[in-house]
Amino acid sequence: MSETLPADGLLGWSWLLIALPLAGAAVLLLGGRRTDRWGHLLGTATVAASFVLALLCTIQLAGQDGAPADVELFTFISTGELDVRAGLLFDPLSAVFALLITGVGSLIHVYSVGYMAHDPARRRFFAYLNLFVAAMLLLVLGNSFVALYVGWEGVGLASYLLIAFWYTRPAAATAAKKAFIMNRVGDVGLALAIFVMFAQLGTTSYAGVFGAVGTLAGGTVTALGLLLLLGACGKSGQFPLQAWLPDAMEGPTPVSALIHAATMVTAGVYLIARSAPIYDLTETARAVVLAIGALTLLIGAIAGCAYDDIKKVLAYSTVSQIGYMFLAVGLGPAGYVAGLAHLLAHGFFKAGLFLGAGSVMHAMNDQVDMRRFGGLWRKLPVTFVTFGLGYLALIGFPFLSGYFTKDAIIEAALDRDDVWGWVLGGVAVLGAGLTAFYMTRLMLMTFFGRARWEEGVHPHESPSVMTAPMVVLAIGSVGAGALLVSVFPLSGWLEPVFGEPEEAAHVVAPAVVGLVVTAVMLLGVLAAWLFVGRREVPVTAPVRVSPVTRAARHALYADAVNESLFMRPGQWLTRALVWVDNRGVDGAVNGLAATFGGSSSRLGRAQTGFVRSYALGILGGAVLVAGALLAVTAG
Amino acid sequence: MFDAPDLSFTALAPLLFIFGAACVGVLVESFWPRDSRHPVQLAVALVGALGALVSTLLLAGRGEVTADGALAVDGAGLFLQATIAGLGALAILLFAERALDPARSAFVASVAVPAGSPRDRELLTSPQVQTEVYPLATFAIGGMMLFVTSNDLLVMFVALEVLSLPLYLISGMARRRRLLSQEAAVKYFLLGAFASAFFLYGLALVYGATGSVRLSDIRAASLAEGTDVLMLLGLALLIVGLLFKASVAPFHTWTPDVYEGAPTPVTAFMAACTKVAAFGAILRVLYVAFGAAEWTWRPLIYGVAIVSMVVGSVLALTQTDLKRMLAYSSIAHAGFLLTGVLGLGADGEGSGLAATMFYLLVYGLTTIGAFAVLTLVRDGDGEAGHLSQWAGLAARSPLVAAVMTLFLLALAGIPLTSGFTGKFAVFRAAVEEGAWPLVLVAVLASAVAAFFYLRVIVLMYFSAPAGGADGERGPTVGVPGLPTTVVLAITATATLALGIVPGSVLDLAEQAARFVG
Amino acid sequence: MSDLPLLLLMIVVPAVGAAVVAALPKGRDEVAKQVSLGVSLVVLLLAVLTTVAFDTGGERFQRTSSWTWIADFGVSFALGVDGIALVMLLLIGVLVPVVIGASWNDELPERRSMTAYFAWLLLLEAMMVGVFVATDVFLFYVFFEAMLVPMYFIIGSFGGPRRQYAAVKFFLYSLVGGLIMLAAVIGLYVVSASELGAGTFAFDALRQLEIDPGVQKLLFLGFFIAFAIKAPLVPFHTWLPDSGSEAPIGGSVLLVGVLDKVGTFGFLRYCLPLFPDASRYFAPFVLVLAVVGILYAALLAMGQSDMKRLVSYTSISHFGFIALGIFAFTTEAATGAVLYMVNHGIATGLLFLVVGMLIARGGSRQIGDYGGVAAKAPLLAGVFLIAGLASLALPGTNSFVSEFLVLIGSFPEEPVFTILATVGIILAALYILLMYQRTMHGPARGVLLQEDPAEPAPAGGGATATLAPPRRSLRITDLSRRELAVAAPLVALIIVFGVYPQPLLELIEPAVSATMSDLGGTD
Amino acid sequence: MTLSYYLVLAAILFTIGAVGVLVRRNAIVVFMCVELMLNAVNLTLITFARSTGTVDGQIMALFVMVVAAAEVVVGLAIIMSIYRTRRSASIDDANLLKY
Repeated sequence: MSETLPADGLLGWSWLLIALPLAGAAVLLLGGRRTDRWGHLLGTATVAASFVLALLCTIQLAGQDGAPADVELFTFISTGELDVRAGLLFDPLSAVFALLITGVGSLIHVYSVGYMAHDPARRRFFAYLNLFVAAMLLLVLGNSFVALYVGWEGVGLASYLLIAFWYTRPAAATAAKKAFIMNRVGDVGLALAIFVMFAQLGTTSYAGVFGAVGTLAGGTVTALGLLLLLGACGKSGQFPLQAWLPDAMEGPTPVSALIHAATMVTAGVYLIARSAPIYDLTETARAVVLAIGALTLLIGAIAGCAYDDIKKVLAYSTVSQIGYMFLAVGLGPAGYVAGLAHLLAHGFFKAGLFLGAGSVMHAMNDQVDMRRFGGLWRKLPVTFVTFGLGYLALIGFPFLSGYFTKDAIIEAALDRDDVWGWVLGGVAVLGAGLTAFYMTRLMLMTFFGRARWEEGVHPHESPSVMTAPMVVLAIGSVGAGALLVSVFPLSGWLEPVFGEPEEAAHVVAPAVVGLVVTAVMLLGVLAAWLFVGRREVPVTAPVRVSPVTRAARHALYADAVNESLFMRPGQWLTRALVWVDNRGVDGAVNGLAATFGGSSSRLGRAQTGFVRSYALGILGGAVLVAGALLAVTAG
Repeated sequence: MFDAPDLSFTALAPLLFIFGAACVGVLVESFWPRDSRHPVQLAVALVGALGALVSTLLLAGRGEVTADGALAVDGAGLFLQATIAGLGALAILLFAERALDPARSAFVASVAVPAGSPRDRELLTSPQVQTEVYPLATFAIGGMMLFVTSNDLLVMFVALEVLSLPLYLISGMARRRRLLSQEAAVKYFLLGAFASAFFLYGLALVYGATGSVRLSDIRAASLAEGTDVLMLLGLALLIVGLLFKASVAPFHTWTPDVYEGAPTPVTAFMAACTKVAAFGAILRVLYVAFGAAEWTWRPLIYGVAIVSMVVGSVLALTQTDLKRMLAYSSIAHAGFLLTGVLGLGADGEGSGLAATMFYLLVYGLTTIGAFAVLTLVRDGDGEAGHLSQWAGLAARSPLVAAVMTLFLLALAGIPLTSGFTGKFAVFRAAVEEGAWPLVLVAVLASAVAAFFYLRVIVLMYFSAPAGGADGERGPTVGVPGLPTTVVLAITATATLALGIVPGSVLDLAEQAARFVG
Repeated sequence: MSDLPLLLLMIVVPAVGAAVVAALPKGRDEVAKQVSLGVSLVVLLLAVLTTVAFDTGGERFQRTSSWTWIADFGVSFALGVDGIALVMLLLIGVLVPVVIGASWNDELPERRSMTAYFAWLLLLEAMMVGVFVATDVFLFYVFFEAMLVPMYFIIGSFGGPRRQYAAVKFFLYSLVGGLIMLAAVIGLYVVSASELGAGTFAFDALRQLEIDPGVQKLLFLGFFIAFAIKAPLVPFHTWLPDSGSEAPIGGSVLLVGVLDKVGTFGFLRYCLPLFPDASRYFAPFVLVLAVVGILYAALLAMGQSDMKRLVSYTSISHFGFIALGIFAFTTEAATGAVLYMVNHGIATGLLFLVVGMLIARGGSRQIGDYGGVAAKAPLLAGVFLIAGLASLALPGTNSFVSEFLVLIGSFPEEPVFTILATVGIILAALYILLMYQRTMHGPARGVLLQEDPAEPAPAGGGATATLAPPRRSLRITDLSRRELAVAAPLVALIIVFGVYPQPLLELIEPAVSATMSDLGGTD
Repeated sequence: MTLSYYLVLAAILFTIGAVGVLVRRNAIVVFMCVELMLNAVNLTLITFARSTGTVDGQIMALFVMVVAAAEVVVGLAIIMSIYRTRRSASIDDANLLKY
């Protein structure tokens, strides 16, 4: 990567990117009810402002053709060998993310103004949302792994707060806790990675680490890669830490759109892309990334096929799509750009889909069961159209964004030109088919067929404040792919970060890949039509189904495994330890005390009160004393 | 013809003072009109004790052997004499308390009257009060002061009897609970006589082994021809007699019974002064006479100390009567004192002597204070000694509770009280002589001991008042008259002062810590 | 100002204040409160002045002063402050006024006077200051033991239903440790006497000693056990849950916030510099205790149904981190450990306060009696959450910095132990969020469903204390202005030191690296 | 004949006295046993005095007798007082104070 310049001009102010939303959050939280009336507007404004700023910064960056800018802020922790500076690194990679976060973020803020209009706690909602944006920006803009870690847990907190936004619902509270805990598991990996960096290289800044990582032993680098991967899995809901993401849908839908689809969950991909210099050096770690990506891709897709909860289907689709991205970045230099491109595209269409789902729920009194939808296209035209475009983009309909980005990944996989390449490519293609299946199923159950609404439900289109962002995102979903791959190639933009993209000799011609993928996709659509579209959708899910379906409905038993492997033993262990502590450790002490008491009363018996026994005692004592003295002199 | 022994009357002044007062007391007892006798007796006794105290202080720094070698008036002796005299004076003040008991004294008017007889019941309400205790107590003090300065086993024996016999008598003179008091007297007397017989036999054997009972000669003899079985047996029996007086386990059995039965002021007197005297004698015998044979008895004392600490503190745990509890605690403290005794080291140059003397002083003061508080808490028939009756005392009379707490913390050895300074001194002395395992046992024992001191505080402060339910059964806290007030003031002040600024007194003990002869 | 005996004043002022308050006639509670608050604020001011005048580049011990106390024992009344002690002074200075404010109208058990409570608090403050500024081992010991008495009365007289048991347990545990330490102190003195001719307790002189390793081990154990009980490390910990849960909230805060720090402070100030070889010899053993403590106590915390017990167990877990940081023997880790002492005092202090405020409303310590409080008392819930996040060391809160320093500093020396300890941060998230979810989230439960009493008393109103049995207001109100004022400073500190801890680090580091060099440290 | 016989005899007497204290109940008898022990000591003293050819031991014996006399006075007084209360001289009856 090219050497960093001192930040000047606007880049010097890039810390405002974080400061603005943070300030917004602070005002809203501390201001209390006073800010109820205009709070949401402030929240939206701050994010919009940082979007503009991000845009300007990016332009300046483009002006200095992508030479990264380092923004020194202050000394965070400096003691002994350790010296952590709080600083920002504004380079093409972080610029892309900053734009995505602030851009999609602003749109979703706008949407939420409408969506949360009737919620008494709307102010709190926007405060948390701003907090999230700030933390997320810190995550992507920080210039050291510590800064990243701070943002990393910061978004965790925001996600916790937002999932539990309707905390009176036990389900929401539990989901939030689950999300935080499983993220913490990942965080441990990230933390340990940082410790290793300090222990081995004495620094935690990107520049320092990436500069010296070459000097490390292979094993150490692999360890680093795996530890970072653990962190990434936690945050991005990848196997084996994927179970929290679908539950996270308990949060308000805009949250699902912003945090659990567009931005936060892609942080894992950012981490791996950012740590490219490390992964470039460790084949093993990359292989694990690939495996996890492929596996998660399938798990998500399969589970997505079985759920009836519209948001859960989208959630599993997210899991699956991020699997694609992991697969991409796991491929190394060939895949980084493809992965990030997919990430951006996914940011658009998945956010759009969630907003659409939100609009549907809005219309159906927060009903999420697709078996209770149907025939909505007539009632919700705008939602239908925007959602439909997002749908097409996701399943990779030719020349929409998903088509370009997903194919790029599959090509990159095949370009490995070894058996693994074929396997991964195969998995990716299969995944595309499944994606087409479950998304079509979703479309059919929601918008087509007979209306299966509960009585008293009168669907109505959402207000424009909600539909407008959906439209924007729909446009994005349509164009993003083409834009990023051909018109304004991301590869060129990211060149300062990942270096010159070497033109790999294609094993299979892109055109062929495109055709195959499209074919499989159509197959999936057809299957969905055969299974769902043709028949009447029962209002309640059929009970007697094939074991495969049952497994899929239980997300391949991920929760069951977690429970029986960790939760139950943990609870049992805790109960056991409590017993040990009270009976054992404390009991030992009390036992000792009791022993003293007992021996006291027993010894006390010797104090019979009879003069003669006392005299005997004295005589005995005298004999002992004499004996002792003689013994000492004798021995 | 025979030539009179050289007598340095200045060096004897303290003894002359106290014994003189005792004799005067006897005369007063026999000739002074009964109705105004009490104040006079009190005055005589106090003058004797305080005079002795003052004269010892004036003599401070002297070190000479006088009375033809029978007495060693040296620094240690004088310090201990002063301690005994001072504590004795305080105890006598306790004897003189007349405000607390409706019958105007803690002592029965006429001992001869059998307990529970009609006459006895009359006596409870009669104005006449006991006055024989004063000369008796004075004699006891004299005996103790002689005990710690005697440089001759025979004189020591006589002193032992002079201090014991009056104690036997006055332990039986309680006005309340006379049966217990008499029982205490009988037990104390029989066992005391028994023990002193051992001491005497030891004396005889030592005499046989060395041809003399003069401590210096014994030392010389043991240096000359080493230690033979006869001498060791003699030493053993001497030690038995002394440890009995010091109520060191396993010779402690009399202590709880006598302390509980005897009138509380007497208990205070015994607990404080007798300990001082006994340990003074122990130190003198062990180091002046048998210092050369230190290696023979050191392990023994080591073991006895441990036994005493453990037995004392463990047995005290389950006591329900405060006097009895303090009795056991005194046994434990005897153990702590022995660690100081061991701190003298083979050459007797260690800091143990000063430490032990300081400990004796602070322990005596605190103990007298504690027993003085005991006399304040009363119910229908005399003092309310049962723990349960002390529950919630702090709510009823915060001051008394606070003072008692101070004494208890001192006995437990909490810093900023005299008890801690004393413990630190003796433990330091012991460690300096390499007896750290003993000190380890000691600290653990004092941790155990802390529990029962603490329990009293818990009761006084954290518990609901005794008989709060049925109301009238709760004990009353009497308003002390002048004497007890003075005692409490002095002891409490001393306990605090010697905890916070002990420097000067420690210096004094340090300078005084010399044996001659 | 530079020649004012600030340290002495910080001991004398609260002591005198305690005397004054104690002397007040019964029932003059208002006066007592104001006097106490004033005194504690003066102490805070003094602490700040000391900090301002402290020269981070200068001598290790500053503002030193010494008066001969007991000549025969070579004891002197020597005071002095280094960076480590200084930050603890600041902590005391902050926490005591907060505690006084929080206890403003506590509900005391029957027949207990507010004046006595505040007098004990001030006396305790004097003792705590003394412990940290003493530079004479004997003096330190005296304060170390004397400190027990006020806390003993605070727990025993003003605590919960099982206060007697808790108080005695607290006292005996600490006393046993203290007495064993006494033996070691004497041993140290004797060693110094044999080496320097004249025995001394002066810390600076003792640091120079070259003690024979065998002796070192014995003395180390003597000190270590005392501190391990105080700190408390597993398995010497079982007194803390009882004391922490039975003590009145103010007592719990000071107990866990400051008193127990004396243990870890002792490790760093006395065990390491005085007995370097022994410290190295026993380090693995201590590290095992520390890590076991982190995990064991965290799991136990999850199993608690009593909020105050839960918080006590979390503290035990945190003390494991501190011990790990100290015995990893690196400047980073040890600096982190000291910072941890301060941060833990602030974070857990706040947590205890909030829990106490909740209990004052609901009248129950059982988690199961609460639920959905956030809906009724959002501010309370907010503060609760901040305190909780701070104690699970979320980045942005002060605890993160210290925990991060401890772990990253220990890792190079002790990778295995550090990895195990790092797992503890998952458990930390679990126990905090479990408690938070069960009490604050979900539908209204437990006491929130019981109807309010006829006349709504102010939360924990002292007025209701006289009635027997004391009846409490079951109305869950949000934080009062007073409670907000009490919590606000701590919240502010949590955030400020979470974002910009450097000033504290600069205070701490010189003393720590001095300690490490005494140790012949690894850097 | 050698002095050791006297010493042994004295020792035996002392032991008899000590055992007597342990086995007899009557306070007076117990007390007499103590006196016996003292007299055994006297015998020892005189024997040693004889052996060393000095009069010290004999003088000591006189001291002991005087002390013993004083002891008798005090002892009888105490025993008498408790006897008058309890109408029994058995020391096993005096057993209120224990444990």
